[in-house]
Amino acid sequence: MSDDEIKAMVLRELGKIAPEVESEIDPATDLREQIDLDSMDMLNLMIAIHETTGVDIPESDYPQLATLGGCVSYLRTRIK
Amino acid sequence: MSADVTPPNRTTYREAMRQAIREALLRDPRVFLMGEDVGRYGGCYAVSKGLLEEFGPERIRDTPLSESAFVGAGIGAALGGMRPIVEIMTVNFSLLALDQIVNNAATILHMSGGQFNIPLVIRMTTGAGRQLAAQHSHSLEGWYAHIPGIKILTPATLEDARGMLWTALQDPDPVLIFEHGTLYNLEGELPADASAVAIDKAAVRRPGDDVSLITYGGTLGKALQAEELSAKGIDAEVVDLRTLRPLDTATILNSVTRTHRAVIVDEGWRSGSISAEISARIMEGAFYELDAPVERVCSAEVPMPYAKHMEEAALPHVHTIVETVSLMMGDRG
Amino acid sequence: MALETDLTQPALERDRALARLREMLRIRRFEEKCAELYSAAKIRGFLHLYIGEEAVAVGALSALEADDAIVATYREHGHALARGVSAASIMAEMFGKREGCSHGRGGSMHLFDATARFYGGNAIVGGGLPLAVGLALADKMQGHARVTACFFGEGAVAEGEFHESMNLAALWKLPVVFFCENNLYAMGTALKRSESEVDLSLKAASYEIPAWPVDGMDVIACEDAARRAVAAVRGGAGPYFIEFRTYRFRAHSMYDPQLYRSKQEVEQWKTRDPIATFQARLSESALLSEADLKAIEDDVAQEIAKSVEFAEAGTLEPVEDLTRFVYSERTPS
Amino acid sequence: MPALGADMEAGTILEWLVKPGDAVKRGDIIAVVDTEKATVEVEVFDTGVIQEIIVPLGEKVPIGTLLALIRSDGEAAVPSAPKPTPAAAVAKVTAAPTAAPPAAAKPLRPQAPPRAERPAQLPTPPAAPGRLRISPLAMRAAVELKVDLSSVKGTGPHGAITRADVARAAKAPKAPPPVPPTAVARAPVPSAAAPAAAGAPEISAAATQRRAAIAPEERREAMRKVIAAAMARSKREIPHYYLGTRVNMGRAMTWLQAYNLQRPVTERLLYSVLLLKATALAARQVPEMNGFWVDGAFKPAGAVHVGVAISLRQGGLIAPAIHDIDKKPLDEIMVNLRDLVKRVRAGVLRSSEIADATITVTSLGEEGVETVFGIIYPPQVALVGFGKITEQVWAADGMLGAKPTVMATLAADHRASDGHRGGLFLAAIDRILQEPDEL
Repeated sequence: MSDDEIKAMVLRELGKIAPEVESEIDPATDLREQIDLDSMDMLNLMIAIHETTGVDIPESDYPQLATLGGCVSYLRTRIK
Repeated sequence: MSADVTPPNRTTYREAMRQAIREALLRDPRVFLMGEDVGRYGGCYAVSKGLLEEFGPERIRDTPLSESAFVGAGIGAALGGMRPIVEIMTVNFSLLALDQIVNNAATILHMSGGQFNIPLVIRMTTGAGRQLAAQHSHSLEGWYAHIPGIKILTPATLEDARGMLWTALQDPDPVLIFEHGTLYNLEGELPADASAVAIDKAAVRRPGDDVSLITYGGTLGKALQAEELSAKGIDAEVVDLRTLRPLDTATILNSVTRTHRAVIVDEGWRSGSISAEISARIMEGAFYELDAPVERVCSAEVPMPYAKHMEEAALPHVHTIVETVSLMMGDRG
Repeated sequence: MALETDLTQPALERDRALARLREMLRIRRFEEKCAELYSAAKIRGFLHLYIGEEAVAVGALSALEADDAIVATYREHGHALARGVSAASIMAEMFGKREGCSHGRGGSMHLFDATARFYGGNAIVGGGLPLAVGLALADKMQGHARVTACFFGEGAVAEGEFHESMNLAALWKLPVVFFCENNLYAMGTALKRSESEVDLSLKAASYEIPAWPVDGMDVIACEDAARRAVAAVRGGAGPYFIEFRTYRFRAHSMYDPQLYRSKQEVEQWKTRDPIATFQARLSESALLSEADLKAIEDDVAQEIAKSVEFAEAGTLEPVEDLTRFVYSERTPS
Repeated sequence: MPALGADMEAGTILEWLVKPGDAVKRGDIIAVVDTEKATVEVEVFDTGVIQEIIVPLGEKVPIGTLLALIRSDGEAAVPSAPKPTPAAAVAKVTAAPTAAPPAAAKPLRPQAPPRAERPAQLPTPPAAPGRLRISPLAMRAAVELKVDLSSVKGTGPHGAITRADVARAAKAPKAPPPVPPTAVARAPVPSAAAPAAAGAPEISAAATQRRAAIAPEERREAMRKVIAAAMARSKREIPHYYLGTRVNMGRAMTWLQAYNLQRPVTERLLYSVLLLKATALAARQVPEMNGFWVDGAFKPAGAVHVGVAISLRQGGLIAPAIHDIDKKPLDEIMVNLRDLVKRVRAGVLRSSEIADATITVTSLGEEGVETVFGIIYPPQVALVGFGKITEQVWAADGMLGAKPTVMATLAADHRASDGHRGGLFLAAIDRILQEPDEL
């Protein structure tokens, strides 16, 4: 999957979790602050990514996926 | 009129009413005052003192004790192009002129299909509180407010005593002004240039959120004195009706819609009184806003006794108002 | 007090005589038509017919000027017709039509006409007297040389308003003339069974008011007496009082069984029918020919028929207007 | 039959004074009639010859009935009786038999007075927005029949809810399970009628679609009102007392990490699940924290349904309940919680979930707040608050160390419990969290 495809996938999942958010997502800022996600939302995001890409993300890696950019770079190497 | 506001001067309700009559006599030659002892005696409540000397017997006319005749003559003179002010000494004697007021004054415009209107003002003293016993202590303005074709005013403040008469005299239809006997000595400030006021709206004398105290005339003072209420944390809104016909239903409903509670204070006897009418209109217009049934504080249904303590017991009082409101608000600790 | 009749009167001049006959016949035929229409349920409510008393209305009204004022009673068709209120507008009023002289709001007992200064019938016995006093008071205070004529039946002398009004009019020397139509019965009560003193002129005299009885079945006597009184009153002599002794040939109102008087008495008075006697007198003095009479009768019959057509064609007031005329829609002149 | 008086409707002939063949003229009296009030003579208004007497003696007939016929002078007798012409008491017969009788106007049947429409309704000021227009009687019925008023459509004046509306709602078959009216204040989101499937129900398309139909601001505004009403009522009626204690979360967090390590992301737990379970177990130990204050008395709840305060991103807060947390394993609680949050944020909730929480937990830890003193949701009697987990210096067994801790607070209804029992309750939560594997 190309970077853009990964980004699109993450944004689609984020859209399901926080449908109310319309504004552009800045890839560099922490998602929690940007669109007011709580731990339940983050967990759901992780689960959604796992279910769509098969990648299992250990709890210790959660901080690397705190931003959109982080997600893309984390998944780039793990998606088969 | 000087640019700055003319300084208010100390005056009384009686003096304000006399000024109103005097101003009307000066401004309109068609105006004249007619009634028992309004001239030489200076008026049973001294409202017209000095007017005979200033305006002469043609325009300040003492009448024989013939209420039906001189009230009827007032109606006829109004039909004939004059602007009479007829003074009936008290509401108690107005019963003798009830036929003229109800069957002529209130009805001729209608019976004539709109041809003849009757620009007449009738003033009379009303109410109890001075140990005059049953025949001299009636409060029957509520009766008169039952009759379509006339308007009923109950001035309770100095501004209204000073300002209602001129507006009433401009009205093409008969206007009855009831002055509560205990108000004549009411003192207060009144700007020297005080003048005509509107006569078709009620006035919120004290805004509040918890209960609407609706009253008029002689009992307005008592409603405003209910300080214990604020002491108990009850914020009472006091509505001065000023006119019993037409009744300013909009202001009443607006107040009750905000406070959701209403206590009506009326010196009349409770059965078939103006307070009964107001309660019915609140039920019809603000039923779903009510948090408690409407309460009424009225005179005991008894001819007014002579003895002071008995008369006190019969009349609505500040403490009866406070008890009624407190009960209605439930225990507020 | 001798009955004033005009037997010694020199030959009447013809026009005046025919005019009076015509007026009386107009009233008589109009009232007969009303009886018929009442039976046919076209006219409802109460209907008090004037048949038998025509001479009083025609005589007295002839003595008044155009801008004098008239206050009458519920037996008022004759006075209204003689005063110039159109037969059509009166008939339409009794049909409850909007084109009626009181817009359909008054009916037979409350005919009003501002242009004719006809201040109505009044269904309250004695209710009109104070009004007349007031109208006269207004004229006096505004310096109008106008007279107010106040008609009432002998029944009114038992009301307080009669005594109060007579006293007030005399006390203030007001330009009002009291025309009392004594037809011997107040509804079902004969005068002698209701008054201690049956000589009504004496009652008036007790208020220092010039008063005398007149034969109410003689139109010329009625007119002359009225002219004398009206002239004096217009001259500022204060109120006058005339007692017209007359009789009504029909019931007090449509269909009372007249148990209070005998048929003989009615027949006896019919021999003095004011129209028949006057007609005979004119014929004797060759003032009235058969042709004159026929012309008058045809002319009157046509006016009456047209008035019924006008009433039948009249329109009903829309119900939406129900609340009109309770208070004025225009400010008074 | 002539109208012989204002209040007369009918009359009876007492006497005929004429007979067929008699000549009469206008004004003659031809009969005597009884009108219940009086006996009155009847006059005739035409001139001619009496041809026929129609109404016999003693018969009572209404006004306008034809009584007799007169033939005008010089006219031939008319064999057949003409059509009754009620106009005049006695009809005039014209010469030509074929000619219609004189155009007699229909007698004025006493018309029913034209119905003046009701005087204009008193201007009813519009109900304050959000205020429910319901009669006191209907409100009482709603309480008795446990009807959820938010779904009842009023048929009374100005759309007010009447008792009949409530009764109908109570009987309606698939009506959502009854919700005590007080819940009205807490059901901000239009409750879904989704079938209460046991497992995590998929969000039905209809529910989502219905949610979208209601404009978001309208929904938010309605929610804000309901929350305001509930909070105001709580503050006005419930005498709150507050307690707080700092809980060592060291053991619990370590246990959680180990637990999550062994599970795929879909089965991992959030620490709030531990807090919910601990609260539920503590509530079983101090029952006066778990129930309702109704009609002036405390009613202990049979089960422990913990209301979980879930905030919405665009503002607003709902505290739906997860049922029987005290009896459920942690993973089931987690599944319930995930599903609940998803449905809250999709605006789709079963009304039962909203209404019957027996105690509520609010944890604002995520928002970086250390301590939260909440407002109890009436008619519950307790609210437990957890702040964020912070590293704190902790002394235990004489040793100093850094430990993750959380401020646990209790807001309780002093009518139902006292500070002493509140203290025991918080201590129980603390003690339970020290044995995470017991959860």
